[in-house]
Parts: sequence; structure tokens; C-alpha cells
Amino acid sequence: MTVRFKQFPGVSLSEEDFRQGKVLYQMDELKAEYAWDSGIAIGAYLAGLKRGVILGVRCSHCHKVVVPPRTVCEWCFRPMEEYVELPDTGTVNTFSLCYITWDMRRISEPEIPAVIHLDGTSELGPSSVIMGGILHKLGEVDPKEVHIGMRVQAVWKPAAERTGAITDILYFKPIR
Amino acid sequence: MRKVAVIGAGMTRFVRRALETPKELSWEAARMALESCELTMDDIDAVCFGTAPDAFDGVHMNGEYASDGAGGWRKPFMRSYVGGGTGVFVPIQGWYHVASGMFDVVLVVAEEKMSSYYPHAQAAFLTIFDHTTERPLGPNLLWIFALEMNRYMSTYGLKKEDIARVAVLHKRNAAAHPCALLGDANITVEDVLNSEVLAWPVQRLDVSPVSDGAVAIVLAAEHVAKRLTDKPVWIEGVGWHLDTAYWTNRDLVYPRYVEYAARMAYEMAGIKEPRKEIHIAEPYDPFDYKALHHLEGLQLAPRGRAIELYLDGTAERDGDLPICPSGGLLGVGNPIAAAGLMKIAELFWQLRGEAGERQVPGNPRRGVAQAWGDLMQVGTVVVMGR
Amino acid sequence: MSDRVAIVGVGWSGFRPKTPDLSYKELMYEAAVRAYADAGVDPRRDVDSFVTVAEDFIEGTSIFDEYVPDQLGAALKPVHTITGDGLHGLATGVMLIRSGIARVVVVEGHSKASNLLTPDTILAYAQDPVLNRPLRLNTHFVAGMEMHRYLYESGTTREQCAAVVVKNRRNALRNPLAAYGADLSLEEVLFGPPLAWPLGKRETAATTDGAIVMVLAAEEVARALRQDPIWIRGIGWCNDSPSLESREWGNLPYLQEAAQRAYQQAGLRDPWNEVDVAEIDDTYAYKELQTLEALGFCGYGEAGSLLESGAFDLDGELPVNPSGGSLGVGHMLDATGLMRTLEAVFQLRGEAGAHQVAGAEVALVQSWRGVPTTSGAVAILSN
Amino acid sequence: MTFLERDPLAPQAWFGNLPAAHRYTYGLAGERFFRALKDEGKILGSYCPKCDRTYVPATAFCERCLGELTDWRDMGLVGELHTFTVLYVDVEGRPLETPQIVGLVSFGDGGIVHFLHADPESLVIGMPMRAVLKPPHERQGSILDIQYFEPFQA
Repeated sequence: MTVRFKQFPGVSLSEEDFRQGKVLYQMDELKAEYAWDSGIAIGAYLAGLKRGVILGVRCSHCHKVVVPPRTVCEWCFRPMEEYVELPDTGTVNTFSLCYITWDMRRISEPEIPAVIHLDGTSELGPSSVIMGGILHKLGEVDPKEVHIGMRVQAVWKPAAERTGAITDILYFKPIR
Repeated sequence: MRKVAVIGAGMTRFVRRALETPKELSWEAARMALESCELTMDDIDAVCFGTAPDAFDGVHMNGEYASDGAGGWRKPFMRSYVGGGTGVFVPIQGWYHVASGMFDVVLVVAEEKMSSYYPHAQAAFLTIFDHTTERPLGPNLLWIFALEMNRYMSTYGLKKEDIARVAVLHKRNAAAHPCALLGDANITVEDVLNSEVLAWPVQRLDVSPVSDGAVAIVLAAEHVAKRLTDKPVWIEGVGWHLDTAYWTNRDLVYPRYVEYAARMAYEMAGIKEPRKEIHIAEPYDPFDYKALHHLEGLQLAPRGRAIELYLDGTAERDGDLPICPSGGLLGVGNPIAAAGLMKIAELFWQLRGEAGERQVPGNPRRGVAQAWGDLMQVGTVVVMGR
Repeated sequence: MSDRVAIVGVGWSGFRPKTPDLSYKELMYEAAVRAYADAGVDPRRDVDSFVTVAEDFIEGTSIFDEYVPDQLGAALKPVHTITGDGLHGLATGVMLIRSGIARVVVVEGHSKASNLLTPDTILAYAQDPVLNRPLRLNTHFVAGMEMHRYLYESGTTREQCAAVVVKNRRNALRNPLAAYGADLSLEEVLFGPPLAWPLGKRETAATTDGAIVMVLAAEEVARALRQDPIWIRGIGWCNDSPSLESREWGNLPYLQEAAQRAYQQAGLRDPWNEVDVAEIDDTYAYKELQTLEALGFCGYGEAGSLLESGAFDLDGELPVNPSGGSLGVGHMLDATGLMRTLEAVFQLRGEAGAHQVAGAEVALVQSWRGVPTTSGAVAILSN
Repeated sequence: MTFLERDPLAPQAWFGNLPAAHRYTYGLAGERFFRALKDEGKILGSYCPKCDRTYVPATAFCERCLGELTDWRDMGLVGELHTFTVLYVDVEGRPLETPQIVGLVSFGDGGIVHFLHADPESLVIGMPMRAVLKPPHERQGSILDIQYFEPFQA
């Protein structure tokens, strides 16, 4: 180059340039709406959540139990054999204290997203790199007390309010 | 296998908000790459294009839209896409275009204009999560980085003040890069540790800046490369692997996909002891801990111990294994796909001894560049040598 | 091409306007299982590299590449996405094999078009955001303008375009995979509802759901796997200007270029006499005629009268879209190139049943990425 | 093909969207082109001497040779009707009560895509068309600063 090129293109603008009308611009917003078919496995998962049950799935070939359900084992490429009703308890595999929302707004009380390894699913170990974890949030907990390895349990919406969604679980709270 | 060389490279400055359209950014980089090896579009047989989510540039089928700027007019043109890994994948795409014997000279362009997403590019990442099982939780990109960083730190007992050394070194390196957005020769560990907490353990200065920019390189088959330049830089190895999308079913502590991609590239390059046979590393560093993670995946450090390369000076520009002499994403900036290809351009310049102020001493002979992407999932690796 | 690459297995699923029983992953899985059984390969053991074709806004997911591997048996394997048509994916498979980095490659494409609630506004986001999008036009206007200019320059008539619809939807009646088989009269097409004059709504392909998976292999592997591999003898692709303002409207120069590359690789000099069956773009009826001319099957402006003479019928000199094409099968978005390739494989294997073209040995497959793009690809296959 | 069965009570589909809003700059060329349209009421083209092509709207680069284009030209407001269509559906795919007439009016080797103001029966490919601009004070630097094109008689 760098020796070769004396100048590099790229014109930098500031927010002020936009505000003061120094640059022309066009605004637009994408209208993109979808109805994704839930299908066999995720359909059953959602139906389970509505009933207050977390469904996992077992591979008859490698015997692993994972969540959410899927129709094929991604490691053996054999069809998954059976649904497994899992307890709604588990262990925090990792977590964060997040002070920013998805659209970058600042919040004072952190959200606590966590990967929760659910009881009754495959576990990490010397010979296993697979576990049955899900993404969810933690609640009813002092952020300072959250730790990896913490035991937690799902807090469900009341049955009448459940719609068949991952948000039918409000959050996971510590088991005391 | 046909040998393939990099014979030219060009790039725009990485800026927070570019005036240029995606087409124009692509054009600026492409034109420089052509000029650098004294070729014209008449010499180009095909064009490979890389850009990450259309949600950034804000155009559906962004590859088609930007194709004219990248030189795609009446040329075989294709865009490849592996999320954040795209920047180091698009040269692999160029490599197989040439290695297949179907093309002799290929222009490879990577572009990203993240500032088009309004108001803030980070929001685009909501939709990388599973639409049914995860998106309703309102996740953001920081979540998975923070989850991964926490898992990595906790498993190996790493300290934030040590990991901050990565951000410091890369941003200091970037001070010598004429295209850098966040180069800072005087930044300290304290600056990083005192920066705003976004998603603990991730703080503001652990993160690379959202940016706009484009990079282009020219690839040529051996017989053409030897005719055009005395200093071809060969693509000695390429590798890429994509792990399962069920990211909560894996241990985030170690990037197996990077290891598999690296082994694929090393086998092709005939590398048996990467730590001894590689002289410069440009691991992907959108967050400081990620560089460590990736150095381990690249087999350049034992698991949990990549930080030692930074603590003992090995990683510095005049150290035994200079890491991100460019300044990396943390310092130069992170226009996603362009940032990955910037690493390839850096190796090209370093291995030719043309990196100016950033030149690594000792006539380095071989380097590795790597990118990462998708849902903590893909590793793309290129080994280059002269 | 010297290093020969073959299609050794094909699989499909869906091929219905809606596929409500399966998620997109399950749709892909079903096609994959079929393809692997057809090829006799185990994806975990035998496949070196996987390629999918997809676009984020069609999937409703940023970085759709993430969700590709599991249902294809591709987890922790080399996988990448090409944001192109299925033929671009096929070409990528060919390059991977010819480069020597892979011996067996899987190419996947799918359509869950039925899951898109706002397809028109999504497509409108492909228009230039500064020059064109402020007019807030439905993107079909590009097809209407192109058709008009094509008719003007070539002398082709609206009746001839409508006849493409009649032919293709009749062909579809013989194809059990085709969702839109119909026995229409020329008048029913011609005097149907307008869309973007001179283009009518019935001259525009409706979408359909489906997934297609193909297994490609290097010559020595292909010969070991099966007696009847289908050879990819040539494949070319090309773009014209993406801008509406500076592209050509009456001609398809990018397609001419793509075809020349494919012909050159395949050693084809006289496509009219050397190609036995063609599966080509008919997203809009006029495209089939415009494309036939760009492919060099006949002179500019001649395809319409050849069509009327029956030359492109199932039993004509050059059967075109015996499957029913996109008008008859349904448009499968970027999986369309693979949908056409699937038909070509059936034809060349002699497995096309009621729409079999007798003695088909060489097939041409072509696709276009639709409005507002100028991106096309051509492949020559043989048995 | 699968051992698992669908739960008859499962919701059919999950509904969602892909939220994305954008602010597009006009770029090196667009900035100059649209300011000329807004402030001077001019349509500018840019000429590539190497390829002998004039791009309209003016571009910063030649798409054929990637050369930088510095020779900008005033193309006037009258172009030639290259093609047109009568569009019966709106951007969401709904039927339009009043169909839209849209055409490409060529200038140099490029042109402007815009609405046409005329009886479609009277339009003929090749006829001259003139851009009708908004009054200067209403122009904002947008393609909509042109209201429409209408047939032009010299």
C-alpha cells in the first residue's frame, strides 16, 4: 500500500452534517412480515410450552437429549426418535448483565440473559460437547448474586395467558 | 491444485458514516486494487463480492445492487455470504474461482455500509436469532458475545484487565494505519476498564466500532501472477467450517469451528506446527476476547492461554508472533465483510514488505487471517505466504 | 470442461403453493434425505462441502446461513451461502470440485414463499433506494417496461407471449410435481386481469413452496456411485448493469455472455441441433421467448413464431419447459434454477414420466433472478 | 420421513417481522446530481471518454471500466421515451384504483425512470418527453423534484 498509496478514499460524515442539511439523504423502512410455519418439532415445542411443559427430544442413535426439538439429529443425521418432557429446572451455563436493549437503548436495571442447561438433557463432559441448553432470561435475583452453576427454575405465565411461545416462560429464578 | 496468488489490493478509509453509497465504496476499493497491479477491467475474468446482512446496507439482494461498483458489469459475478466470516470467505470464493481453472484473474470486493441502518446498526442483529424460539426474548448481539466472553473468562479464570490488553495493543497498532477509525497510540488498559459497561463483561472499548468501508484484492492464477508481479503472495491454504445453529447446545468456551477451519487450511498449506510456521496472525477481533478465542482455535496458543501472547510481548509488532499488526477490527474498524478482507490485504502488504509504518520486521514469510461469524458458528481461514 | 463433474443424486420436497405441515428446516431435511438416498451417500461421512442459495429478506432472518447446516447433515462441515439462484449454487459446486478442495458437494435451495406475508414490499427494497424507491412502485413495473421494449424491438406479439402460458400450463398437467397445471385458451390468458401492461397477471408465475437438494461429485466418485450420472458439461453466469437507467431493455446481453461460456465449456456449437430439451426462465411469459433468442436457439424476434409453429411443444423440435416451467410448477424464488435442473435430471435419466422428452441426451437449464436484477445463469447437462 | 409427530394443538405459524429502517446518503455523485436538480433544475450526466458513454443520472464512475467520471454535462430536460408500462398494482401488491403510467425516458446512454403524464394511448416509444419539475421552493433534492414527464412538442 500503504507505501504505494498516498491517499485513501472514504468521505466521513457526522450526525451534524445530516442535521444541518449539509448532506442529502433519503429515509425508508422495510415492511417485511412473515408467518413462519412452525412445523413438526417446533410446533410440538410451542404446544408443550402452552401446556407448561418443556419438550426435548432424544436421538436413538447417539442417545443425546437436546432442546428445542428437531426432527433430525444434526450429528448422526438419523431421525429423532421421541419427545422427552423435561423438568423446568436447570443450571446457569453462562450469563450476562445487559444494560442495553436490542435497539441500543440504555436501561438502568440490567436484563440478565443466560444459557440455561436444562435438567434431563445431555451434559457437557470430557467426552461430550453437546448439552441441552436454551436461551432465556433470569429474574427474581440480585444481579450481583448470579453465577455460573446457579440452579434455576422456570417461572411460567398463568396457564390462561399462555399462547404457545417461549415467552410463556417469563424467566428463570434461582432455586433457594 | 492450481496455485493462486494475491497480486493487488486496495481499500477505503473505514469511517463511522460514509458519504459514499455502497456502490461507490465498492468502486473506490476495486479501482485501487486494479491500479495497484496495473490492471484494467478488461483483464478481469470474474468478480466475487462479499457483504454481510442486507439489513445494514438496506437493500434487498444487496449483491445485485452493488454489483456495478464492484466491477460486475457483463462479468460472471457472485456474492458469497457467511455472516461475519464473509470477509475472509470471499477471498476463498475467489480462490476456488481461479483454482477451478475456469478463471485466471478475479476481482474480489468486500463492502459494508452499516451506517445506513437507522438509527443504530446493532438493532439489525435482533434478526440473526431464531425467529420462533429466541427472537421473542428481545435478544441483542451483545448478549451472545457477553455470554460467550463470560463462559470463556470463567472457565479459565481470566481477568478483565488482562483481556483489555488485546484492545490496547490492537488500537495502538491501528494508530499507524491510514484507514483506521479508532487508532489510538496512547490508549491504556485503564481506559478500557473505565469505559461504559454495555453487557457485563463487555464494555464499550472491548468492542470494535460499527463502520463503513470497502476492501478489494485481485487474485491471479500462477502463470498470470508471475507475469504481472515479482512479488506474488500465494494463497497457500483455505478452510471454512460451520457449526450447528443450536448454539445453546454447545459449549461456547472454545470455537471448534475455527479449529476445524484452521486444520483444513493448514493441511492444504502443509503446516504441521502452526505456532512455528506462521509469522503473522490476523485473528478476527470484533471484541477483544474474541482474538484470544480465535488464536486458540487457530492452534496458535493452548486453550485458555492465548492471553499469554499479549502479556509476554509475543503479540506485539516486533514480537515473535505479531498479532493484528493492522490494528484489527478493534482499531481499524468493523465494516463487517470489509473488515475481514482488510486482514487479507494487510497480510498481502506485510508479506510484500509494503506495510509502511506498520511493517512487521524480519521479512515475515507466512501469515494467517481468520474471520468468524453467524451465530458463534463459522470459522473462515486463509493462509498466505510468499 | 476437462475435469468432469456430475449430478449423482437429487431430492425434493414440497412443490405445493403451501407446505403448512413442515417448517423450512423440515422441508430441507426431507429433500436432503431423498437426495442422499438417491446418491447413496452419507452426508456426515461422504460429503466434503455444502452450498446453499438464500437471501435474508426472503427468509426473514439476517444471516440465514446460520440455519442451514443441521437439517442437511452439514454441522461442523464446510458450508457457505451464495446469494444467488440455484444455478449459481450449482456453479459453485462445480468450482469447488474442480479446484480439488472437494470431491462431493451438496447444493441446496428452497422456497417458503407461502410464509412471506409482504412479498411485494420486500422486493421493492431491492430497488435503488435513492433513484427508484421514492416512486413507491410495485417492482413488476420493471417487467412491464422490459416486455414492452422487447415487443417493440423484436416484433414479438402479445399473443405469442400468451401462448407461452398456454403451453407451459398444459405441460404442467402431465407433471405430478407441478401445482399450476391448467388447460387455458389463448384468450383466457390474453384477456385476463392486467398487471403491468402489456404484461398480464396470468403471464406472471405464482410462487410455490419446495426444497431441492443435489449431490455433485467428481468424475471418479460419480462413476463409482452410479451407472447413470448426469454430467454438468458447461456452466456460465453473468450480470448486466443493475441500474434500470443504464441496462439494456430489449436484449439480454448478460444471458448471451453466460450462454457463450457454458457452450464453450460444453463444446456446443449449434444449440438448436445439439440441445434436446430446455428448461428456461418463464417468470413472466415473455421471458421465455426473449431468453430463447438470447440463448441463440433462434434469431432475435423469431421465438414467437417458432412457438406458434409448435417447435417448443413437448413433441416439438425443441421441447421448452416440459415440466411446465415456473408458470406451471410455480416460482420457487432462488430455488428456481435447481427446480429446472431437477427436471433436466429427470429428463436425462428418462424418469420424467408423462412429460418425458423421448431420447433426451443434452439439456439446457437457465435461470434469471427476477426483477429488478440482471443476473442470469446457464448450464448444459448430459447423460 | 420423520419419527416425530406433529402435535394437533400446535400453532400453525409463528408471526414476526424483520424490522429495518434506513437512512441512505446520495453519495459522491448523487449529492451533486440532486443538488443540480434542486437548485438549478438541471438533469446532469457524466461522460466516460474511454467507453464513450454518458451516464444519466450522473455517476461517479463508469460501470464498464471503473474509471472516475469528471466530465459532467447538462442533459437538458427533454429525453426520449425508451419504454413504459401501465401499472395496475401498488407497492404492496394491491389493485390500484388509478393505474400508474411509468416509463424510462432516455438521456445520453442512461435515463430517468418516472411517472408519465399522458393518455397511454397517445404514448409511443421514441417520442420526446419533457421533465416537469416542482417549483424551485418545493424541491428537496429528490427524484420526486421531478413531478412527471409529459410529451414534448418542439
